[in-house]
Amino acid sequence: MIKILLFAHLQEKAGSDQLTIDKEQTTIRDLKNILKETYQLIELDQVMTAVNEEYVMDDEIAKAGDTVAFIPPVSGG
Amino acid sequence: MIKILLFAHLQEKAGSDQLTIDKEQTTIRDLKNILKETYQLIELDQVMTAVNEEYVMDDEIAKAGDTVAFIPPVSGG
Amino acid sequence: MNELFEIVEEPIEVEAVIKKVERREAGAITTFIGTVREWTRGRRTVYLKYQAYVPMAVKMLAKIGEEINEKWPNTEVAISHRIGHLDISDIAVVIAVSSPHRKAAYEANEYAIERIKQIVPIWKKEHWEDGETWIGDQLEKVPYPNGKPDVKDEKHD
Amino acid sequence: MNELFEIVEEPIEVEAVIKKVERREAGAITTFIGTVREWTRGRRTVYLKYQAYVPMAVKMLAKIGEEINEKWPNTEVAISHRIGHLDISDIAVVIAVSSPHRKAAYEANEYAIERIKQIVPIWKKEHWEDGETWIGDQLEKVPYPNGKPDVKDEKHD
Repeated sequence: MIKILLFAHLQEKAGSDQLTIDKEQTTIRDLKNILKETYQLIELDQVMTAVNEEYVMDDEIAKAGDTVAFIPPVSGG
Repeated sequence: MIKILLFAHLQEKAGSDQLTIDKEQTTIRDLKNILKETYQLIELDQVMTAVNEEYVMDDEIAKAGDTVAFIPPVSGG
Repeated sequence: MNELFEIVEEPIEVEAVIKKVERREAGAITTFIGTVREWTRGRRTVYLKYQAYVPMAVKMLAKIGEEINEKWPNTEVAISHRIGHLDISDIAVVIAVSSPHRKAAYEANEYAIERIKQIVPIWKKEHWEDGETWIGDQLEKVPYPNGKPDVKDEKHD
Repeated sequence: MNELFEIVEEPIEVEAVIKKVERREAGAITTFIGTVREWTRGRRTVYLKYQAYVPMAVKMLAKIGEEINEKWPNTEVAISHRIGHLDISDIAVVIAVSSPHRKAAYEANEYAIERIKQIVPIWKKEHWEDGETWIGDQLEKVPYPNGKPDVKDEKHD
């Protein structure tokens, strides 16, 4: 199982701040495609991704037990 | 009478923070020369001058009733 | 001593953040205080909500501190960012940098706020008189062409 | 409200200076805190004494505020400088600048400290372990070739 965290408008659109995907491993790209289909989260094309609190590229692999966070453009400060 | 204010090392060298010169008017240049002779304040060559709290040039004139301050290079902040 | 890098829900005390960077060898401390502004491009903000991915945000703030120590040796940095509901004039962020000399203290401080707006997972939701919006990408760059921002020296582990 | 520009003999409260520039339209406040540093070029300071030509110093601080308002419209500036005996880590000067946007707040703040070191009649006497010196000309410029520093728009009256 891979844990997914959603923030800001992604969270509101999905209606949840947390999802789980039952997979042993997947690239971030594939994971985004799954979520785009299942939750209509087209915004995922324009977000960054963190695996276990570190930014990664779309071709990185997430494994069961990892926490994947989708990070929309940030606006702190 | 023209009132003279001295600061920092000038004050210590002259042994006073304040002097008066009994003149109706004088250029700053002449005033500096008088003080250089009378008090051996050769440092006056390298100080700024303010008349009534505004910086002035050496050819400016100070009149009786004015306050002339000699301002060594500043070091606040 | 408190943590140098923190995400908090309570009001930030500026003096407390400054205290964290005071040192006998520092002659200069700069602080940046980001407050909630009432007007943005002619539109009136009523209040804001900040959300954060807290553990990662703390980590990214600490990373900014490391970057600064590398670029400006002998500086000390503390950053507190508040989340939750903030009213006009409330303090959202305080950055304090101490350094023996002032130039580094200014430069490092400005660098910190720029980096916060690039890599720290915090989001602002503006509540206007006539609606609300999640604010993204305040630096007005194109959406990360590489899928990730410019983050150096970082590994996925 | 207290004066925006002041020379004081008591310790400076940073928060009090910040308060003077807080405004609903300001999104950014920068502060510069100048403290007494223990070591300067390998020499140890024990304490300092600052002397000022107080009325003129206040006037010159206010002048710096005016210059800033001209260069960076819609900023608010407050400056407090302490004089008398200061120990290591004591605060000598606090400059606070508020502005709708951060860039101006940083630039105007740095401008203020540079100008203080040029035109404000305050002198520092360093007391070292092995002696004492009046410090002059920290910007290491040549002694004013015109007999006066670069002061604009000013008349003798």
